[in-house]
Amino acid sequence: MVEQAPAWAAPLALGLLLALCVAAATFDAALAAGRGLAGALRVPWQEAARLVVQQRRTTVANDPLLWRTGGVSLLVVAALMVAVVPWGDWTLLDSAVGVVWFNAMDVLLWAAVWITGWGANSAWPLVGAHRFLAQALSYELLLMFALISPALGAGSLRLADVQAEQAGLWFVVTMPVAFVVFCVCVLAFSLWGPFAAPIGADLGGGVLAESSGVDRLLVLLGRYALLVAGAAFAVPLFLGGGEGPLLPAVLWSVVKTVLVLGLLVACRRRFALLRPERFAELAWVVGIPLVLLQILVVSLLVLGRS
Amino acid sequence: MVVDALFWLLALTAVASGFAVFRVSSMARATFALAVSFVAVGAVMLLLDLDYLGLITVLMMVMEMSIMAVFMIMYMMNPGGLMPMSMYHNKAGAMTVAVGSFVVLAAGALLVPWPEREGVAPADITLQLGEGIMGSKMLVMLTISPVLFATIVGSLVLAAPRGRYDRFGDDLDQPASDPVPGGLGR
Amino acid sequence: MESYSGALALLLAVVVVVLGLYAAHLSAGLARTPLTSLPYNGGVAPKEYAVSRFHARWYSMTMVFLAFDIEMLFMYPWTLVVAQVGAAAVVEMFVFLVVLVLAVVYAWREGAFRWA
Amino acid sequence: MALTERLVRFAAGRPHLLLVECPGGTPARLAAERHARARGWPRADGPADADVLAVCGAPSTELAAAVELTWDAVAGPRSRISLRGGEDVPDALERAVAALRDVPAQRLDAAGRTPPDAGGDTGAAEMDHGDMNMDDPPGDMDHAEMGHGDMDMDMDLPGGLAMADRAPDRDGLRLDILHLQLGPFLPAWPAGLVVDVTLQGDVVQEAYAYGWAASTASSWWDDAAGPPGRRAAAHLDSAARLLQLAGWSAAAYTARTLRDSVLDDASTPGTAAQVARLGAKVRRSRSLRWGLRDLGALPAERAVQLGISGPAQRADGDVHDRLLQWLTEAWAALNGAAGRGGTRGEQVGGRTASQALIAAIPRLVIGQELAGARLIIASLDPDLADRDVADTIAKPAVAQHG
Repeated sequence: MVEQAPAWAAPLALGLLLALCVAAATFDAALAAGRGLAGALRVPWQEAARLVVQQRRTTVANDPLLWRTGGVSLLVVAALMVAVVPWGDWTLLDSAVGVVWFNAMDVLLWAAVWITGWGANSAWPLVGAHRFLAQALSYELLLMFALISPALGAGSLRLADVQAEQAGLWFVVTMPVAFVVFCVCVLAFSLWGPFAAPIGADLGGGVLAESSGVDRLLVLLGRYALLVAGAAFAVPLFLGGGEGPLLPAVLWSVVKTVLVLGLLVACRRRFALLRPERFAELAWVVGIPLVLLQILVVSLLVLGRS
Repeated sequence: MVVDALFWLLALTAVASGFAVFRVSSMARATFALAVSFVAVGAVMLLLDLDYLGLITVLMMVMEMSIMAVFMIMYMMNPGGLMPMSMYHNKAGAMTVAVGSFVVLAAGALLVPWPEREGVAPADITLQLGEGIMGSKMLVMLTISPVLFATIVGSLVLAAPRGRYDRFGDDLDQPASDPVPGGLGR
Repeated sequence: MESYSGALALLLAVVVVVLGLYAAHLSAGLARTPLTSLPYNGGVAPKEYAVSRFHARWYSMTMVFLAFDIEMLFMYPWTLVVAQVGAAAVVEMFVFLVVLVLAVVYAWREGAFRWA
Repeated sequence: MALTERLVRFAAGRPHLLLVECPGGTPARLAAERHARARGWPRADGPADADVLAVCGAPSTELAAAVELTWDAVAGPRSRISLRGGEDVPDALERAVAALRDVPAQRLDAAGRTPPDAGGDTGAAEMDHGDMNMDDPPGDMDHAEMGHGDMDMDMDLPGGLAMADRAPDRDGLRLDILHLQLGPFLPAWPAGLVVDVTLQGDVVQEAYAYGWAASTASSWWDDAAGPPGRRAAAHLDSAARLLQLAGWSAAAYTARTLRDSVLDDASTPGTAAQVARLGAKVRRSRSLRWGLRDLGALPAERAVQLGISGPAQRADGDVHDRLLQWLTEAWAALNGAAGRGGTRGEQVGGRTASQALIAAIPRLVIGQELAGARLIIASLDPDLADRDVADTIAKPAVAQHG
């Protein structure tokens, strides 16, 4: 059964989060331009070194309080999301409403990304910030319904129960739509791949257009951390948590997280940008009825079982 | 001990950032100061073991404040607070009402003898909430859905810049014409 | 409350990492003071501050969202009792949802999800 | 400070390159992109992300000022190179890296930089603006109606910028407008083009498009003396830039690689097949089609009216159609089809093809969302490196939406 880990395990969890960030960045570099894994190993470290050394930038009449708070928040939010994830039999926060916790943390990103774009007092980041809110208005309900499906299947909002319920049959089998929608929403709140519109090249870098140095590093690191957090959360929700043969449960959790993470990272090379003014209609008119059907199917399964 | 310290920290944050709403010039700062205040209140609820209500408070309020920021930035002049400005309307009256109600509420909290708890708290408050919604309060919940429907329709009727007749023409049988194309074709 | 100690420790650890990165920048960075620049606009100085009244064209979407979103307050507790209450709970929630989806369809016809 | 030294050396192995192209700088840009790709250097979207600023081609006086402003926005360590032709590029890139690694010089550079408008009176913003206090005079105007034209604040604020003014909106409100100049230097932007836009929110209300600088050279793409594959390469280049803006960096990368191999030797048999494969891949991508469909629609007869010829007219459709048209025509050119006119079209009624494209920009971007406007401009991709183009382009009148 899942137990609450002692507080000293927190640095370990954070270390795992950061290590997976580096792995994701390395994988992304390896996919870019086919330079192979060997050439890619250095890339994340070179980027980090470059941004630590680089001079920071400010703009005239900016709002440093909001700007810097927003930039730091992405990483903080990702870490707080990871807090409720059960790694095999251990979790830092065994909350009875872990699913809602994840949802509340992801909503903090609305504010975080918006104030990052607003704080620079520059036109392109400001437009990027508003694009993110438009994107968030489109994906948030989808994410909520995707989170509710496994909770409904397990009859519990506690991740440990959701994970335990899947012994034998993973929820990804009975809730494929919810799983796909969840992954899409993770991409969306991580500003990754097809959902990178708020920081897109068409806006000259958007929210990030005026940031350099450590400030930029924290936002970029935060994006990877959010991808990792999303991937880690998908494992207890849909992929049976630590269940698996031979290896200890905690390792299975990590392995599954890495696989989902690789899938998410690879999306960046595969798809063009889904611009928010297009995504809105798709999400509301096609996406929401689709996930609601998924929830209906799950509730019928639950009724049939009880 | 730690819980006490956290409570006071969060309580002071809630009050101070609530007050900051009226002290800052920037609409963005004012909006998110209010959001911080609500997050602190939500965290206090977590301290009281009201996990679901605390998290829902954080979730809803941050969402709502982000949307409010959009509207504040859209309609208020000088939203960046580049020029110093005062957020007060009718300062003397507002102060009287605010301080007065604070004193009354605080006095109530401190002076009224608190009742003893009868019975025990339920094991899972969220479950109890669900039972309430699906049981005795079912009628309330079912009333809310037409209210929300009316809210959506009403707000669009009042506020949508272009309605369906603007988009499809008088007969509603032409393809829609919108300045910026959307995701589901014309 | 006891249960939040791990999450608080994690929060503390993240703050340490963030402060550590800034400290690394202060000690190993090229310059301690940031560069002050005009907002970059493609090679010309901007004429105005960007932080002005920003007319978001999708504001009607926010209203649909806010109304729809209230329903989530009920849906999380609902998941816990479906098995126990049975078919009535499912029917009730889906009546609720279908009404909202009808409102969304109306909003779609009105063009609420476009940059009008 | 040995740590700084080591970090800088390590990071200098992969500097971010910001290319700014002046009209006539096409060969320099192509060479820079090619060498940067071979070294695995990423491209910067803007100066905040850049380490090396590479100025391709010879800037005119106006463009030189824009280069300076861009250079001022690059945080240190930074280095700047000027590329005139293709030959000097490898040496210049080596010099750029050497400059980045020179920590003492970079420190000196960083310490000596002054904020913009340092002499400006930044304290004056604290003056008493009693009339912004919202409760007096009571009730005779609401907030949205409160003007600030009488406050003469233009000089009071830090940075010497003004507060935004207001203008009527397309749905009857009066909200702030923001004047933004797109160009001359943006990622994947036609060299020397400038589009002045008036934004309300993120929607373009008004637009003027014009060329900023005349090149003394003729268009490199249309140079008849060039190698045979040049027409195909020009279309692949345009397609790569549009794909980059559309957020599909992998396809943009392929298009650039193919462009360079076409320029090396257009007669290599495999190349045409690879271009066909890229075309098929782009055509199949649903996410791309879904994102670009209906954007910037330009039916053929409308294009003819506007004097547009070339791929933009033959595509007879939206941004997505124009992208596919480039890829189709690139493939055709590699298979020996002799295209009509230049890469952008022919001269019609005294206007060159690129002039007609520039003149069409305001009509197509007004009413569009800002990023959509960027895509539309990229899908027209006028070439200003033509001595006939830049001199003669005046500010066209504002096109009305509708």
